[in-house]
Amino acid sequence: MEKKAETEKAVWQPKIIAFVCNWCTYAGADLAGTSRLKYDAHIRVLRLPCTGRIDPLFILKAFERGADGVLVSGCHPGDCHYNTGNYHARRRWTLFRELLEFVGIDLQRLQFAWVSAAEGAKWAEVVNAMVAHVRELGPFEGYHTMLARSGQTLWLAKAGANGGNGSGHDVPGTQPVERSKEKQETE
Amino acid sequence: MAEAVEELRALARDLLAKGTVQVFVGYGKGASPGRTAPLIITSADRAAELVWDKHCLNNLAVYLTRSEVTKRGKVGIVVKGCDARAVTGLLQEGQVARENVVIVGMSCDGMGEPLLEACGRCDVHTPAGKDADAHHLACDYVIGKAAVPDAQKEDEGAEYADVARIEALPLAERWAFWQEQFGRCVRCYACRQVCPLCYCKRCAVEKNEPQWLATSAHTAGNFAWHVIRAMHLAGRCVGCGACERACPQHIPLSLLNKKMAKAVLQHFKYRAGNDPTAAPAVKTFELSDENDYFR
Amino acid sequence: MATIITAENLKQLAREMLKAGYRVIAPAKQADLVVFKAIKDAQEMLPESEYILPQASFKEFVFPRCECILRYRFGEGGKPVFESPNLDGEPPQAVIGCRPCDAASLPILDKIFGWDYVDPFYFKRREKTAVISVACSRAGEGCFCTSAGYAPDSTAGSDILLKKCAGGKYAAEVLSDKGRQLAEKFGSLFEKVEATPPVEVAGLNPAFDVEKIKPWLDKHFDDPLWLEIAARCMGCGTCAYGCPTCHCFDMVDEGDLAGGCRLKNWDTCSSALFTKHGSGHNPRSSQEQRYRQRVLHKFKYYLEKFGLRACVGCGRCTARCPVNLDLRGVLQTIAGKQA
Amino acid sequence: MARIGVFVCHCGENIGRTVDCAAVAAAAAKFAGVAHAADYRYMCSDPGQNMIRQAIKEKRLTGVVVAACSPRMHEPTFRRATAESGVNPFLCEMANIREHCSWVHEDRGEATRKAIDLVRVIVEKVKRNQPLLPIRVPVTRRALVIGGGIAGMQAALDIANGGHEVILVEKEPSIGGHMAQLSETFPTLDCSQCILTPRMVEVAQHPRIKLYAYSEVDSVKGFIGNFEVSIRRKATSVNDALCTGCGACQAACPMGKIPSEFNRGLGTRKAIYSPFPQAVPNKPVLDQANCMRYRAAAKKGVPAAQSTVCGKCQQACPIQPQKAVDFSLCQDTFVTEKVGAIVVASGFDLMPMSQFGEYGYGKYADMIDGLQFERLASASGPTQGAIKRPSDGKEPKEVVFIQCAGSRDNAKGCPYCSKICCMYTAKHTMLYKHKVHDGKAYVFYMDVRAAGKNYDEFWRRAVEEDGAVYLRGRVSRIYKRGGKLVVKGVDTLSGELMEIQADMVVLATAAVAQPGAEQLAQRLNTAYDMYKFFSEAHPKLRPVETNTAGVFLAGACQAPKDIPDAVAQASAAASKVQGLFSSQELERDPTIAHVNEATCAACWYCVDVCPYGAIQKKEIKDKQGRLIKLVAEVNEGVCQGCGLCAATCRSKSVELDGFKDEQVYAEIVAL
Repeated sequence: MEKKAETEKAVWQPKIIAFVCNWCTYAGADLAGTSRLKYDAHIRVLRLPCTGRIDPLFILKAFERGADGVLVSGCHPGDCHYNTGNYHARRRWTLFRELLEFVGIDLQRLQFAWVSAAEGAKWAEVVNAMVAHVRELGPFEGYHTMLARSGQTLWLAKAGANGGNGSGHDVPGTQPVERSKEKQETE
Repeated sequence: MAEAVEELRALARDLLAKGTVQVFVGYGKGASPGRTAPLIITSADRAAELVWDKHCLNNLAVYLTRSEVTKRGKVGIVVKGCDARAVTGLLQEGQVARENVVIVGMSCDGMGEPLLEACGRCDVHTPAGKDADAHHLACDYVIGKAAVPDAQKEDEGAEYADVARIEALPLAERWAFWQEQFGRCVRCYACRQVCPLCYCKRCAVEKNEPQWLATSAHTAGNFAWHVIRAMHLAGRCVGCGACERACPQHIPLSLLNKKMAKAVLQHFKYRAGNDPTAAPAVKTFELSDENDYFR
Repeated sequence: MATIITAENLKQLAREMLKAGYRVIAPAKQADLVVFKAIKDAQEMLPESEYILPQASFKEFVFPRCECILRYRFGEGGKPVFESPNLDGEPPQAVIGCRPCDAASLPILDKIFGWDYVDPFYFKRREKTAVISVACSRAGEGCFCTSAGYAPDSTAGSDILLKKCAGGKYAAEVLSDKGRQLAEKFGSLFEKVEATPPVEVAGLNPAFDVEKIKPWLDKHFDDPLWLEIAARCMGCGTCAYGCPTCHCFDMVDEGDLAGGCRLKNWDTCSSALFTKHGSGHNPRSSQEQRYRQRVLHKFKYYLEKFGLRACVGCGRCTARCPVNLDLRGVLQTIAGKQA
Repeated sequence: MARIGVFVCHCGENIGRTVDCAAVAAAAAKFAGVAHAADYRYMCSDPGQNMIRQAIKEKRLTGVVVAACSPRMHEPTFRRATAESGVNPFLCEMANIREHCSWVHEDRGEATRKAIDLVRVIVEKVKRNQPLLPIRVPVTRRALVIGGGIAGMQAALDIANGGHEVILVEKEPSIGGHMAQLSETFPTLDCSQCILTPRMVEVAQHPRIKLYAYSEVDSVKGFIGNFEVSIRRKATSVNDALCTGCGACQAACPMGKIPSEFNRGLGTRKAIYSPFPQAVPNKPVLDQANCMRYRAAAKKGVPAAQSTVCGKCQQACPIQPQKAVDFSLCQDTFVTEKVGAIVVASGFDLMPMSQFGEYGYGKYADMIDGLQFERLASASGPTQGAIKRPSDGKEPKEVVFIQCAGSRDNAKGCPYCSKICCMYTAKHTMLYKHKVHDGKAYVFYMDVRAAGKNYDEFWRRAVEEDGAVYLRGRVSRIYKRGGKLVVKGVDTLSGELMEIQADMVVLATAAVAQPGAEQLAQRLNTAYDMYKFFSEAHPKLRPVETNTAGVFLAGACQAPKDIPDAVAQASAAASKVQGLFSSQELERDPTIAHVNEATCAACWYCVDVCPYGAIQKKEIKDKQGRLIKLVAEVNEGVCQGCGLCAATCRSKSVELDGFKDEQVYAEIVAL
């Protein structure tokens, strides 16, 4: 409960989810730790074996979870633990980026980096730069509005809060508060 | 067209009568003037029901992966030059065995009244016949010769002008545009069902452990659905436009697919459905692929 | 005595209803389509002469394509706390300008939603909905209401039925209490005349004898005709989602570790997934079986259970179908067969 | 219902200073499915591990989450502790709250919140973890070595001496490879054949080595521990079982003008021949293309056995009553061998001289490559070791050696260094000077790369003791004038234009991949680089393995190498093979992919993207044996668990154990 009180008091902080490969970037992030390099805390790392394992579905789901930014990172080209995983992944991302930009997403919110196991400092830099970019852009209002409109309450983020949020209209029944207001106005 | 239709009927009659094929897929009369409907026949005496006119819009290649058709035996199928690209895609992905299908290419002066926009840019009015090289799909029969000359190869700018119009919008307007479009989707999945390349036995949206893509027809679910569908068709969509024509909500789905086709062409120099021997762009890579966006 | 309303006053009615807090649902333009829309301005409402049938029926206003029927969250100790959406706050709504076929779908839907369990979500909306339909003065290419047992001026489901008269006027037939209340509340817009003026109602010859359908269906569950007509069916939901009477739905939960919603989503029997069992077995494994189900449900099972057919003859399924699978034609073929 | 135990480690002060570990444990205790949560100063210590063991037993835990350091550090520790308490080790995972949290953040509140998030993510994952059992693959403890050069022989001997059977396949009639062609070897100038031939004999006589000379690998099926190799034995027209290698047939053969491959065209051989006197096996092979009888028979369209043309070799054969020369042995035959591991030692080749337009496309007889020089200098060579130039047999008095002919040259498509040329060129100058005392040796070089034990000393000896003239620069042109080859170049150190009237020119042509290396790599389903050299699994850490499990590399097939490097790598590969053969079964990490056969659409995208060729097509048949459909199938022995297939699959029909969609989904949703 102390956590909740703190969250509510705090100003907005970006929520950034990172998908990283086990062999390079995860180890690079470990090295950043071992080297006691400091970086922004608003990043949550999910470990996968290879960038090749990262499906665009993961990224969309991260945004659906209210992420303000998503970072994807793995081995440098030529260094993939599985030889070619990152090359295939790179093709995937080249297209995915184009598509997301086409539907109106700022690509500052979806960033890519090659960070090797030796690049602890680069990892810290990449995270700080990403967080800074997203701070500049602010909360991902567009996506959040879409989620609210779709009745996609981020229950976890609001754990303990009563009921839903937003003023959605795609899914009737998800917004008790808004509806009752509407009722008062009409009567 | 009158001569062509007679030739087509005679051919279909012959193929069915001789048992070369057990089922023939072509176009038949529609429920209303100005429409045709796919016609699937199994006996030679119904060959007379085949039609060939300005309204043969459907891409029949979709039936090549349907058990309702294939379970009846070897298939004869009518394709336009553009539809042949979808057949090419199916061959490339192992969905159709060339020896199990007799392909009847119909020369075509363009479909629709008024003429479909894509037909104005057509460069395959007459499908390739048996003399085609290994890098083109060779129809077993080609009926007629198109009266309309093939369009000159245009620059990518003209080809993707509609995509460029959206690209030119500021980010926020693009977002708003697609929010409105996706918001209308009712998830009837007509886009997927009519797509020749959407042959999966189980669609990603149908996997419920976990349910990555919401099945609910709200904007967020629709957004994810259409984005992932475009990704799954990237480098595979042959641009037949069947999805957009099928959409009861008139969502400009072709725009998404064309955007991906443009990206694939720009980045990977690949066009889907051109060459049955080519490796699809999304399952290969080059060491020299674009790398600039990686920090 | 008869009641008349002018086209101008019909628009005024929409305006005044909007002002009074109604949700007004009327045919309106959406890009190149005519659709039923909750209009914000009476100007959006299309004059009756500009459409025959909107792209889909107005059923989504009584049976939304996606609706939350339960909210839950996990409280202290992981105990779920449930909350049911309250529809009392929904505004009253009026459908203005729909056709009698669409209106006729409401009594059909009432049956399924009020059968063994009275669906509060449907009926709350239904009760709040008034229907002011306009009889057809011309028939569309795909129309077959007269074959389905209805007519261009059927009264079923309408609270007020308007029929076109000369001079941009409509004769208003008030059919229910709800209609009467409306006619009173907005009485100034209606005009009383001595006798009903001559009205224009479309003539439409029946395409087949609907009474012959069920007897054939009763005996031909397994018939080669099904594959012949339905091998081309694509298995999408365009027919069902445009249909005024299709009512199948799916239930899904969307949420996270802390809570979520249970949603009621449209579904369609055309989809392979519709009947697929958890085991992987699918009793309707091929498309002709699914199409057969659609026809049987509408013209046999529903009739047996509720005494009504689940089809009003609007013809939307055929018009919207990507492969132009023609229900009217199929029924014609069946009616022409010896049962 | 899951009963997860969460154990939060303070790591002394390392975590505890920045993260409120007690608060993390308290928060975790409230997560759904968490049955136990505790924090402790050092989870990895014995008391810490005991806490876990005890809690598993007492609280009947179904999963363990240790919030501590990086899983790369202590995951094995905690998985072992979990397994010791009877819970499958794969039901234990770590949340990294040290390297990824306490060490990189300063604000205690932020760090604690992040730690709670990270624990929640892993708890949600572990709830969906499934017990995994190590995959056991039976191992056929026999090895195949491809290539009978020094690397292949070394690998074969090491494996065989380790107690395992070896199949050695050599495409030439004799083993020995390029080393057999060498005169002397650097940096000791000891005689190549003297050190090589005992090895060759050892191979031939080894009870556990089965040698297939004049044979090639035709196809390879299977996977690590279980390969099935089909070997093409090229027709020799000689019955090996009878032949004693007496050489009578060779002497009798009237076809005397066939250029000898072994002598790189500087000498001749017969149509029936052994490439060199010490050949192993010492059995001749008959070259059908150059045999009068075969040619005549082919013209008439009859089998050679029925022809009466020539036949001198057969007549000369002293074996009675059945001759060892047998014209009915005219068809290639195939043998199949089952092996558990494969060592590729297929070697290298030299860039052909025809590639050098600026040097006359190799048309000048007195311009030779390094291996030809070796043959000239060799006592067993065509000149019995006398340095005589090929055109007129005169002793060359001025010889120009050109290094980096093709190597480090992008224009020749060969930007890499061939590694051996600096040293062998130095050796050549010395051999030359030792034999032609009044001769002059010039060397054009770009750099001298002599990084090896005694290497730098060696080339300096060439300069200082034997007076080789080293000119730093490139040769722009070579043309013929009179009896001389005019070599034009520049000495970049003095800036002088050089023109040397040479009697002979020796090009140190680039070492390139063997012709056919690409096809061999494809047969083995292993990767090769843009120069067709075989790719190692990791350039530093797995230099003798390939990305195909069970296939190892030795020698110059991987990159140009000198003899000590090739031998070292061969022994390394052999020790890898012996490691693999150390038990009957191979135990593999079970985090591999699986295909859902019910939903697979058979588009084969997974098959094509798999870096290991681990996915194959599988036929699904009904009870009557009729084919219903094809689906993709993952080979457990080959899959390395990258998950590329899972992400590529559009219908989400491929799942990767340990990182299943359900697990990843739960992790994301936990945020």
